[in-house]
Amino acid sequence: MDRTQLLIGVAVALFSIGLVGVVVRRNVLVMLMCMELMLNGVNLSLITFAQQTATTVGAVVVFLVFVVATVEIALAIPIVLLLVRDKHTLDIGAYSELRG
Amino acid sequence: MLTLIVVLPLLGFLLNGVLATRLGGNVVGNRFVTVVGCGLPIASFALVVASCMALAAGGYVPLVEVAYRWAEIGDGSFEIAFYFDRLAAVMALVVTGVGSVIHVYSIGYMKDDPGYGRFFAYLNVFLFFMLLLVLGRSLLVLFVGWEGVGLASYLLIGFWFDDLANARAGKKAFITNRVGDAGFLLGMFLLYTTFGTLDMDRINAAFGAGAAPAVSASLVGLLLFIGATGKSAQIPLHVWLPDAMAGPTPVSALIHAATMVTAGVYLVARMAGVYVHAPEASAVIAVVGVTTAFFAATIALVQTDIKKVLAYSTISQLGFMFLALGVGAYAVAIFHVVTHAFFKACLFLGAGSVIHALGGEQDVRRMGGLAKKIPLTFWTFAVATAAIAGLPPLAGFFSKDEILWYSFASTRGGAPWLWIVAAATALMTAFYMFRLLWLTFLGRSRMSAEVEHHVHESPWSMTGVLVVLAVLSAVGGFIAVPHFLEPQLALPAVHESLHAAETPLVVVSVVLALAGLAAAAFLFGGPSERVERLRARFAGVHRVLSAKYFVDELYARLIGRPLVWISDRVFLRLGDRALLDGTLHGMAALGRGTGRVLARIQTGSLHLYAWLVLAGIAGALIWSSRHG
Amino acid sequence: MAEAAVLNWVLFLPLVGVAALAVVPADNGRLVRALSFAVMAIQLALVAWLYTRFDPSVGGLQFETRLPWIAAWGVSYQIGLDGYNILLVLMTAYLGPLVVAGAFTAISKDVKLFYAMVFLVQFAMVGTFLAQDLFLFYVFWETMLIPMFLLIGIWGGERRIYATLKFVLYTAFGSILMLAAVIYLVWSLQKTTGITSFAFADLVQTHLPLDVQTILLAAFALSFAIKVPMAPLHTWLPDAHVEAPTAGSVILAGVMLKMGTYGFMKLGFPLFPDATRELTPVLMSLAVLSIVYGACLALVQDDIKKIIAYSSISHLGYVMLGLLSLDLLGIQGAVIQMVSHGLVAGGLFLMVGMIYERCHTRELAAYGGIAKLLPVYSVFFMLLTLASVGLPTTSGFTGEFLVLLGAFKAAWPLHVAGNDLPLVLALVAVTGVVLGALYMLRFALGFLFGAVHAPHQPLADLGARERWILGLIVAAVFALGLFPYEPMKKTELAAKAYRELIVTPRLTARAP
Amino acid sequence: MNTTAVLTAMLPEHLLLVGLVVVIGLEIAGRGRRASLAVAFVAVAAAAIAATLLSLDGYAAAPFAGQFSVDRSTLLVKAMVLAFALPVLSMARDDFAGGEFPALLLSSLYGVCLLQSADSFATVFLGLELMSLPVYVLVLLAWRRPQSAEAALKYLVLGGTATAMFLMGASLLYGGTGSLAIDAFPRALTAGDGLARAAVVLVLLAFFLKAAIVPFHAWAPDAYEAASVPVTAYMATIVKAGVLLAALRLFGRAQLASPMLELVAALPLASIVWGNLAAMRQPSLRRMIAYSSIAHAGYLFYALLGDPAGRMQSVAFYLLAYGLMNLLAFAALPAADDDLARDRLDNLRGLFHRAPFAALMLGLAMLSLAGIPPLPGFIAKFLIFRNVMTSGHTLVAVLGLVGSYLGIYFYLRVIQLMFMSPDAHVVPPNGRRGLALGASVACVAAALLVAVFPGWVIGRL
Amino acid sequence: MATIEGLLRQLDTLLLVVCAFGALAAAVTMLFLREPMRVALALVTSMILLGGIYGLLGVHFVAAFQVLIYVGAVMVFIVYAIMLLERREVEVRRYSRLVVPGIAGLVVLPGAIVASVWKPLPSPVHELGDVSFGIGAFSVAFLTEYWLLFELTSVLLVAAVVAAVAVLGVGRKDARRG
Repeated sequence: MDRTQLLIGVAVALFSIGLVGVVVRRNVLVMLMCMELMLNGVNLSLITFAQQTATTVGAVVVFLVFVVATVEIALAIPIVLLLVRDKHTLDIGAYSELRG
Repeated sequence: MLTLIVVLPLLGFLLNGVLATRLGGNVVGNRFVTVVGCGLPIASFALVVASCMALAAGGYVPLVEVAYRWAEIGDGSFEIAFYFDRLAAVMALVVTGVGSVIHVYSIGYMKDDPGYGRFFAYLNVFLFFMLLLVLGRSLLVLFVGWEGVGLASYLLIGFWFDDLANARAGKKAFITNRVGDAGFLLGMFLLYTTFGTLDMDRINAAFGAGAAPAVSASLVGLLLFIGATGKSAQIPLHVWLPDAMAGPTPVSALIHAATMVTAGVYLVARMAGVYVHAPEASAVIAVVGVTTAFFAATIALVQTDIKKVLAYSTISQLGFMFLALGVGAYAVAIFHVVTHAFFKACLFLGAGSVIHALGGEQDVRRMGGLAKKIPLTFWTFAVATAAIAGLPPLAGFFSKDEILWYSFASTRGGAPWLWIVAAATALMTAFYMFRLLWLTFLGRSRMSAEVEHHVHESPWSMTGVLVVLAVLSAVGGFIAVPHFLEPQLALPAVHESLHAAETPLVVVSVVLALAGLAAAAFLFGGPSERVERLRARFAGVHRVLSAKYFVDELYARLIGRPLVWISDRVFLRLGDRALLDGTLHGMAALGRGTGRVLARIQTGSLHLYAWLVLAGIAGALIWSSRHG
Repeated sequence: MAEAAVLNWVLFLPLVGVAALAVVPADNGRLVRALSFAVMAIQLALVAWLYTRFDPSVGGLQFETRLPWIAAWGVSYQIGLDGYNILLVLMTAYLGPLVVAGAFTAISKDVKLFYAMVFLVQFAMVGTFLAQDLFLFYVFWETMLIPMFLLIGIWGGERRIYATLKFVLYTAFGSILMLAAVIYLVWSLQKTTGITSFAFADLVQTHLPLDVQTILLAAFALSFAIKVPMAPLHTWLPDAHVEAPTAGSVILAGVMLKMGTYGFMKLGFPLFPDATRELTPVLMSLAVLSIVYGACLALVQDDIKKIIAYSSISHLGYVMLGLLSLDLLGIQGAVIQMVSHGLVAGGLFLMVGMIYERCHTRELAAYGGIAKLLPVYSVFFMLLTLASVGLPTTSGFTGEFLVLLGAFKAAWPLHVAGNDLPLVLALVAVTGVVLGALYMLRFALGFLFGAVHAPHQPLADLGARERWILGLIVAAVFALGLFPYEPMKKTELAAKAYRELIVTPRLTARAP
Repeated sequence: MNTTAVLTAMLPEHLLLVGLVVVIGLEIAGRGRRASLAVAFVAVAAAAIAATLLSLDGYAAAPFAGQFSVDRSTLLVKAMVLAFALPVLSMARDDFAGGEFPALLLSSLYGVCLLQSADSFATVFLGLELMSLPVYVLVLLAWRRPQSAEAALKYLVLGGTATAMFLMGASLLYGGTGSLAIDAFPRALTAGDGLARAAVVLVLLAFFLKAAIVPFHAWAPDAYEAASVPVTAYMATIVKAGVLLAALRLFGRAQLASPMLELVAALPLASIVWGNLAAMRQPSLRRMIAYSSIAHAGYLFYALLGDPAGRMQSVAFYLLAYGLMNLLAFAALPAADDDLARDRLDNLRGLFHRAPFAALMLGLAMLSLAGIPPLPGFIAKFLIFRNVMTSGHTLVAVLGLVGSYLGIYFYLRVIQLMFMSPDAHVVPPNGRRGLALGASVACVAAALLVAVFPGWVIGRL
Repeated sequence: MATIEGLLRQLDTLLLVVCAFGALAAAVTMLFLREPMRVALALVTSMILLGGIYGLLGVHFVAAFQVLIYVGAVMVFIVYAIMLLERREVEVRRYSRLVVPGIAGLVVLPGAIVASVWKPLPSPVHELGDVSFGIGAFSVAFLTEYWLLFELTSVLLVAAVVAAVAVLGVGRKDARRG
């Protein structure tokens, strides 16, 4: 097992853990962090492949991902604030009024 | 000219039907109705006579007149054409002649009826269809008339429709006829399929050509005969005629005695060309005919409604005619049609006169001793009775005697046992007719006082007609119809060996007639306990007879109720509602249910949504790594 | 060429009517009614003129218009008159004004919308008959649904929602499968011959293997059989009829049901002749089943509209029988029977509507002795009843007689050859004649005769308008019964062509 | 790269950008009440016109090699999408006062346009984000009830997941081919190795999620219901169009092979059935539209089964018909003081007697969405299913048609409520609806054009 | 000398492995820690370790960005949010009802991806970490070849700002409504 496989494995694992985290954790903030984790996984694999193929574009995309990740959090946190102001809890379970 | 014969009554129908009913707002009075309603039939009678002249002048070459082409499909062509030969001439004369006098009779009879115009309209339309039937060249035209007269009788039976019973009787008549017509249709189809034409002269010719016909004549014959049984009230389709007496009496006389019911006879005679090649069919006809004659006569023995008695006697007489047809004596059958038209019309009109006189009373048990009060009616009625009973030298004697003779001796299926049954029937005929005569006119009166008070002789328009018909039924026998028809409808050969028996048989039949007379005189002329004793002795038989052998009940049990039951329970409830709609609603419910379930999956929990995504990805990846 | 233009006018006149209605003030009921009637009358006049101009000695299309519509798929706007549709178009146009006039007093709610919907239905129906391009046909075929959906759903009886949904969903299901079949058919034509076209003329050239033909025919047949309707696909009809307003019932019974039989005649059978010949026993049995089944059910109904509805099932069974008999007599009879049933059933529904306006009930038991109360009404009713029973001199007789004769004529040789099924079916069909008389006279008996009783007495007899409507229908009925020669000449060549198309095998070994 | 090429090629985007800047300027200047909407309208209209003209001119250029390129068809679809935005803007006046809505709409539109001419995954990625991020906020912007925030969060989290999936796929592809250009994608589609396949699957599923295909659809109903009418309209038409066209840009070129094929056949079919069935008993109009849009996404992805030549055409035509009718439905929807009341289907009872025109328009829209002839929806469906069948997937096509049959009922239900049910006694508010009326008229006119001359329209696409 | 080279390389690899598994471990703990704050710390750890990996791979500037943007900006943001909300935080149960299927997914999903990815991973053109392009090369590429992306990022940021402002505005409106 060479480094690439190792890193890709880790990357995939991070991605999956992030997704699973969104599924299993109840705390909204934790879920957001898990989303971030997913993006980190993506980043890792991008960098690995950039190294692998000796091209810069991967790194460029990683840079874009940074930006997007930041923006998503920057939007998510205020929304969470709104939610909490209404329900006084971070438990996502409390936010399932739209259904059917 | 032939077309005109047919069209005139139609014209009368249209005029009266539109102007003299509420459809046109009753714009014309009864006088107009009378003139149109009677004038036009008489006119067409005149035309018929004229046509006969023409026929004779033309050396009896059939006159053919094409009105127009109804349809032309592929190589098949259907024309509305009229055909006038000896047979048609005889029938047309009877129809228009008797028809006209009955129209005249109706003037008096229906005088005060609110539906005067409607009545004459119906009578005219009946005449129109009857003439179509008689003069039609092709079976199609005949069938049009055939159904048409059925319609007319339906309307006339139900003429007084306020009483549902009358309307129901009309419906019964129509339906029963329809059953027969189904057979008739099949016969037509078979003929058309085989010969590519429905013109009866052509078909007869085709069979006559001898070249082994492509289809069994007997099959055709039987199918057509089914139609005939319907129209001419033969077993098993005889049930409608007695109920048909619900109509006004002139109707009974015209349609249900003189003309329409003989259409079946006419049909068979008209298709003689087929039947001469159809011994099996002929045999069936003979048997059915004689059976009908016998049973109808037995029923007639115990009926107490004056018109019912006449109705069953009509059925019985028709049976005689079919017997004649069955043994190949077509001309004789037609002969009997003619004479029967005379005396039966006379009888019915006489009965009508009686009913008219008694203000609607029809039960002979509440009559009696009318002879003195309405003598003219009585005498005419008596003559007609004698005629039907077959007393020489009255009309009935000749025709019935020839029928008996051929049923005995014809080489085309004549047989002694046929003669025996027929003779027995003749005996009964004489008996019940004289019974009727006695109960109605002789003996002491059994009427309630005030009825008796009102009894009066009918107006001349009715009695005159009675006289005419009485005369005809007296001398009608001397019109040698069979000889007139001989060239067209040859009489069957008789077994040489039996020639000797001819005279004895005549004697026997006369004796039988007299015996019937005597028996009636003995039973009903004397004190009534004789009858009582007899009835007591044969109580069971009496019940069966007066219940008409329970045929109506039987049909209801076997056909009517099961049909309704199946339609309602099996088809409607089980089929439509349970199975078909059930499936439908089931599927609809399934869809709705699924929708509800799917909507419930949408719990609103983000976890679930995310998990769906996760599962989706995993599933898709696994699938794709497995395949391809 | 003028005729072609007129034909287009005939087709689009109802749309013009809709446009006109859109601008008319809604409160002015008289104007709305007059306008609607005028439009329909003009349409009838135009059609009548075309009928006279129609040359029976020319086979195929006349007054044809063909314009590319969706060129990429070979879809074209192609309409024209031929022997198949001329009588039906004439009948549709003939019923139009009567339907409109019949609704003058019956409809007081949303009058404008009502007549607009009637116009749309008329447009779609005429279009369906005239269309000579499968895509166009399908478009019109489906377009019919929606205005009918509204007609029943808005102006119908108590259970109208159920009835109308049942009607639409039932019909739409057939249409969906038909659509699939249409696509497949066109595709296979494209593959086998390279022609991309929806024109009937081209489509009848397709050569398909038997199994494909069978499947496609099944898809088409399902859709058509639902419209006809043939038992056992008929259950939508009684509900739709009972709940629909009079005009709706008249359109439904008068014209829309003919769509199914016309579809079979024009498309279903000619497109897949081999499959048709294969399936004839099944289809014929279904046809006869419908005859008897419908009649038996009509016998036990106590809702007068339902009686007529079920009688329609029975009568259209004759049409199918005639079409399947493949005998000229039968085919011609079927065409006449279509028209006849349109007139008779339409007339009867109109009459039911008239009595309903007066008495507000459809219970047969509620009536009796109408002949005493409404003599004129009863006269017309009797005439139409007799026509429905198929009494000679009425159109009903012409149709039934020819159909049965044709069926028998076709069946007899087969019977001689040893195949008895057709003959048996023909015999059973003949019993339908008796059953028909049975249920119609039962109806007339309880309705017209007997002791007088009816709700909301005293009743006013028919007014002039109603007399005119019924008079015209009855006149047509008798005209068709006494003088069918002319109309049948117009359709003869088409009938022959239809027969040819089906009896000539058109199989191919290789699948497309 | 020469400046003119950049300016012309990206003219629509630039116009949108200008509009955005102006709107923000107005906001900062604090006088962005009504004006900002007008500005946005003008900007979008200008962009649409520009795109149309360029497309008619047959303009094609690639100012940023390998990142961004335009040609006739891309410009045309841009024009279409931008044109869709006009009704959305004109029906937004009652719901949105401030400048946020136009600003967000403009930036989102910018993303949509970008998607249409993206040549590398990086650009696609940015386009997707740029399209979605503002919508997350738009969902809760009207802020009529706290649930909006909940919906927005759900949408955001799942949208983020979609982004992550897309990037993961892209990165794997990158690893395989060493480039992120989408020209490499068709090869990957047909390539057999697992890496490429996994990549393709992840990308496809990302698009499925954005377009709400079962089982990735769950966010849609909540988001649609919580959003206000214009936003729902925007999501249902323009976002969907953007996603679909982008997906087409990736998947549209090559013939699909086995594993992909089943995915593209099965999941859309599932969402056709699911959407149509789930929509049956919805009490909320927007939620019903959401499910219907799920079903329509299914039909749209069906187009990928057809042969490559016709895909663009069929999808574009479908989006045109579908978008027009959806917009018509929302534009014709009568106003109400209470958003919830406006959203409740029951309040449409007897609408025909209150507002005949609105009822007729809504009815038309429903029928067309149900795919009933002769309305455009039918021709669109026909086009798609025809392509599917003619490329040999008969069974799939038939199943799809049957699935579409399931949908007829709930569309008819709306008509039934409006025309056949007794009046709901809702007091109509006295809001001026001139703009919305104009919008609906425009939609109807366009729809009629499409219905009467479909051949002409198809020829242009 | 060579030995030192080799030793360094060994060390390099060792560090890489350590970082990788460290990041992984930190990520896994995120699933189980109760306190959001601790989760945040775990995330930070894993991020820093990733940054380390980047560094070891020679992409130093990305590593820098990783630390700066993520740890510096995002996580601080999150941590603020946590601290802001913790106070009024009532007891939050840790796991959702779907914990079991979720954990199952933890096994299945990476399995699925790795299974399909593992085999065909391209064999390295050259050993990882050899090509190390510094900020220079990167920024050049960024400003020439990927200029468009740069512009677009700016648009994105503008949109993001507007969006954030809008949300805050909504919050204000909500507060006013009470």
